[in-house]
Amino acid sequence: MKIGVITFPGTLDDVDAARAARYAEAEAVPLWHADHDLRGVDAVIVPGGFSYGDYLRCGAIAKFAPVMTEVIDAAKRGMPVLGICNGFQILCEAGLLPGALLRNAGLHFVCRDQWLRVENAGTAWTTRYEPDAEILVPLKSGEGRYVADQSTVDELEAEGRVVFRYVGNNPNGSRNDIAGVTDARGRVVGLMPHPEHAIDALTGPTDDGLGMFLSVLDAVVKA
Amino acid sequence: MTTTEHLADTVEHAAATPDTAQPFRELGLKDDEYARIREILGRRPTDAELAMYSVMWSEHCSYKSSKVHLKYFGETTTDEMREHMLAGIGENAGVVDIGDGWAVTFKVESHNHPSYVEPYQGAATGVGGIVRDILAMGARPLAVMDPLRFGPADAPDTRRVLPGIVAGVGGYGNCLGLPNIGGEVVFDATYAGNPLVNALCVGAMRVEDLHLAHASGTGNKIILFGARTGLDGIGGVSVLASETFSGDESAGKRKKLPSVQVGDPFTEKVLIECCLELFQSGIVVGIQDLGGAGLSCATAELASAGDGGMHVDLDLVPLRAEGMTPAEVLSSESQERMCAVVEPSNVDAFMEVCAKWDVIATVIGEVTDGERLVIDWHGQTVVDVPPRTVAHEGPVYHRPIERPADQDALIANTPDALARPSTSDELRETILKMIASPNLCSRGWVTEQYDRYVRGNTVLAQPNDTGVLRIDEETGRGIALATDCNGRYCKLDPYVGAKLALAEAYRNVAVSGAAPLAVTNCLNFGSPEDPAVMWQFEQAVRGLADGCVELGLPVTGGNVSFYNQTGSTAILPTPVVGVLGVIDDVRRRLPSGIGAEAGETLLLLGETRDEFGGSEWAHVVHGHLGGQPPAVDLAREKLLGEVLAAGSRDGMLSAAHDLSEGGLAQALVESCLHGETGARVVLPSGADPFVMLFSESAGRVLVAVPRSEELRFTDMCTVRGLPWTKIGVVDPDAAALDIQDVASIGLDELRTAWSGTLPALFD
Amino acid sequence: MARVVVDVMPKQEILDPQGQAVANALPRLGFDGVTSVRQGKRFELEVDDSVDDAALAKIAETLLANTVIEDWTVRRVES
Amino acid sequence: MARVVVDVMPKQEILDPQGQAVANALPRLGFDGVTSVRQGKRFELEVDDSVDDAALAKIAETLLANTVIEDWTVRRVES
Ligand SMILES: Nc1ncnc2c1ncn2[C@@H]1O[C@H](COP(=O)(O)OP(=O)(O)O)[C@@H](O)[C@H]1O
Ligand SMILES: [Mg+2]
Repeated sequence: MKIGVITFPGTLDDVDAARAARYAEAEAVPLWHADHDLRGVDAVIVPGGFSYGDYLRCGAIAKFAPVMTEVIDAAKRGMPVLGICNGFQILCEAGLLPGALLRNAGLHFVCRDQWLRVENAGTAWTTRYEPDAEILVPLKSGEGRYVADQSTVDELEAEGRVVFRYVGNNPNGSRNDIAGVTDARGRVVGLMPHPEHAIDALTGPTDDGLGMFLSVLDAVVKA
Repeated sequence: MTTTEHLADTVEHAAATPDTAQPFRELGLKDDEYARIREILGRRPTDAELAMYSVMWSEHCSYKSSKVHLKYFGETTTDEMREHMLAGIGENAGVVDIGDGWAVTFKVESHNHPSYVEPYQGAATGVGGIVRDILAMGARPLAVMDPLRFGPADAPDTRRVLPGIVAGVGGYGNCLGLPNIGGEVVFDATYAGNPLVNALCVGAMRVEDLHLAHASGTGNKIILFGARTGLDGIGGVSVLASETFSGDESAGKRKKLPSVQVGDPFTEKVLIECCLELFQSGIVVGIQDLGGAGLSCATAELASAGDGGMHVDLDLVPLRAEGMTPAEVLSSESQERMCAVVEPSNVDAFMEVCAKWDVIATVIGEVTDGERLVIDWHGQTVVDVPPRTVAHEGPVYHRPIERPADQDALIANTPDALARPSTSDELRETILKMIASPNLCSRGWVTEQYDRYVRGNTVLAQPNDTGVLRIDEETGRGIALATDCNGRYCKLDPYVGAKLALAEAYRNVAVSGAAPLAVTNCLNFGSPEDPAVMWQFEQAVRGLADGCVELGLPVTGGNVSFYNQTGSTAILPTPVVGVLGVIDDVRRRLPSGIGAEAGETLLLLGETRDEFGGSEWAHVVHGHLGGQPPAVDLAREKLLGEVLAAGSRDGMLSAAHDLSEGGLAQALVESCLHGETGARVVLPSGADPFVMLFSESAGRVLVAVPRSEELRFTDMCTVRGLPWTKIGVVDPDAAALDIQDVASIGLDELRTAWSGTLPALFD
Repeated sequence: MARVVVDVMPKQEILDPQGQAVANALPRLGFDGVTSVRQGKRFELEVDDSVDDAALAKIAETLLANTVIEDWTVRRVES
Repeated sequence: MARVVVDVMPKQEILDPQGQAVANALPRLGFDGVTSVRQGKRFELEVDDSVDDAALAKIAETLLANTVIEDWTVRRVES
């Protein structure tokens, strides 16, 4: 089982995503933004960071990278793709996921341990969780406020495509407390909080995030 | 643009026009300094040379007022203290061997004045600068810390300055992917108009990869890479841009530019990865960062550290602005630039790595076999100097030193007569007032803006006493870092105050279970031209150096920032001390939160005396500063450190929290809140509860001991001669901090008081 | 050569906390009478004559603005 | 009531990493001929008639722009 981890200029959490894949006993394969090549991976993680500095809009420039053309094609064929934080922003900009992420309502970068509810335990990245499980993972972002127009939000809710929701407090003003969403097939998932930073209680608040990387193993084996 | 404006002041021209008046005073040079430059060169300097000498001989770059005192660090460092040191004072940053083949490098630097002018960018570029220092050693930068000082928390100017500085530290560090693992936020009226922004960076490399920058090897190429060079940060030198030196902005000349630099963390992040790949592929002789004084500094330092001369062609420098003069190109402080020395056969490979990362790289010169640094522009020589005279042989001052006339009065004004709380109601109220005061309340408003998780190796960060990082994922070996300084103690007695700063940082490292290994510092003081300030400085340096000898730790580097004052009022003397420790397995680190196991015993290690001089209580409740600071006993601190390390190694401890500002009351409240658990405390019978709760005696730590280990641990303390007092138990069911006969305060009430202050002031 | 300005503003229905923060700060600073503030971006481009209006629209639409949340306008200005 | 636009741009001599990031991206996306990009902010204010030009200038200077690194212009637009 090979999980590809993309590095753009300015990507930061690629080492963490690769470590999380290894903790799940998958092989982590580095993917370079400038290559038109997914190197035979079975799933892709678009990690967090500040691709191209995020100066224009988070993810706006990264979506044009050569490797993203391949990711978009592969996602259309059903390959599991996970976008974390900046990766989520990139997937939205690239049109793989609906909506957009804007500046936090409080206007500050927020780094804190955040409770989430797993609202959809049926996606390629969430089958190892009990439905409605509550997990504690780090959130660290300045532009994490999820927005979409009303009909899109209604559709996401109706189809159960809200995968993670903030519990307790809404840290950034997201619509409907949305922390993460999935595409219509449940293969592409994006979320603002960082499951890859919660794989070991030594370095994270919990190991609650590991389930996502284990889930994708099942998804690939089954597919 | 007319051609005359491009006509530079060449060496030839300078030699032919000895009597041309030069604006050396506007550039901050004294008459005799200017005379010395003329003597060194045997002629008047060109504009470009004058620009170089004036920045390199500034207090900031030359350490001209502090040099004679800083020598004391070297003189007092023994071979034994140097045991783990791979590079020390004089290099970009100190380097120590932490074992398992790892070398760790760390340094703290000030960016105080730029952060007052433009808080966000000043703080951001402060972080950027210190990170490049670490990078230049060949290390991967791993984390940052930010000791900060501000004016009164409720002053209008603090509302302007603090949010900008915090956002700048976060904006730059977060975007670089460096976890922020600690720092300080301290408020005092003396910092109004002169906030302190100190930034620390730590990095690691394999021991064999240590790189010391120098330009040797005739024919080797000098490559400038990173951002383009623009007009930012030129400051005083910009007067050279105007023919008349009148500073007249309306004369159609270039306006006097702000000396503000704008940071581009994305470019720096890419530069980091690019440099590390260059080091890894072994294609560089050395890399030097460009910081204060820009190319002037980098070329002069590289050349004077090497064995030859250097020739640079300024026309090759990629520029961002049009019509820059050679003096401006040389002194621009544009950020995110580095300078490399590369063998000719490796230049192509070097360029390939830079292209991969989209980093602009340009050969701008080469190492020559002469002894001079020669810089050409438009085919003519504009600089021809012996590089050592620029970089290392600047002026040295023995500034007058005088103990302040009012020092005795300050000491005589003891806190003994201040009204103390005595009833349980008064004590309860004092606890709540103290934990909500700006210097003791939660720093969450600040630290929430910093990424502490990135790279996945942060084992402890806020709200713990120390930042702990895993360095080796296989062995679990890691480091611990803390910075501290109580400026009020230093004001009362700078010698003892500096030792106390060292003691606190040492203790903070020790409470994590790590063994302290090395020291860095950032000495923030007022004007060196004030003999009273020089006295504080001299005393602080001696105190810190003598303290390091007692603890057996080397000072591996540091930074001096003078002229921190508003009008004639200097800031509190603020020698920020950073201590680095090593922990062989980060899994045994100790957090500050109690309650990992129900029923843990709470022990107070050390002795509590009636010590309130310079205390937070005197400050918060009475606005008082006077008397003597707490006594310092470094032998005791060392013993405490050994006991904590042993306790952590043998699993005898489950949490530890150092006692400092605010005393035991503060430590108890924080330990409960961090651990989200209650506790029942019984103060020793016969002791004065006020003194027990609020005294700031040094050398004390609160520890939580699993019940099964209590006897073993207390026996060890007794055998080793470390006083201990059992003061209570952890009580997870209570949801309150219950101090018998004093007060029982619910955790919710404590948390509300402790965490409400900064949001109320700054949101 | 021509100078081009692209203005990008958050769509009306999207919450604009930055504009809001400015609007809230104004009365505190003694400025009354400002009833609404919205904050967007302004880009100033220098383009050579090969860049036609269609290309500019494409740049604005695909890169400078995210049309899910933002509206844009392009105009050439004399330089 | 009037609509007011305040444009805030980084000063010429100040590094503009945002504009630079866009300028660097354009050729990679197949857009040639854009020789420079600068990115600033655009504020749209609704103000009532009590707000005169002096007040607007003050608002721009003290709140909307950071004059250490930014220039600003104010203009009223018909609404
Ligand atoms: N400016 C800052 N940046 C990052 N961390 C900070 C900063 N200020 C304080 N902290 C962190 O907040 C916690 C509490 O700080 P403080 O009360 O000053 O600790 P102590 O009194 O133990 O030195 C520590 O973990 C400290 O490192
Ligand atoms: Mg402490």
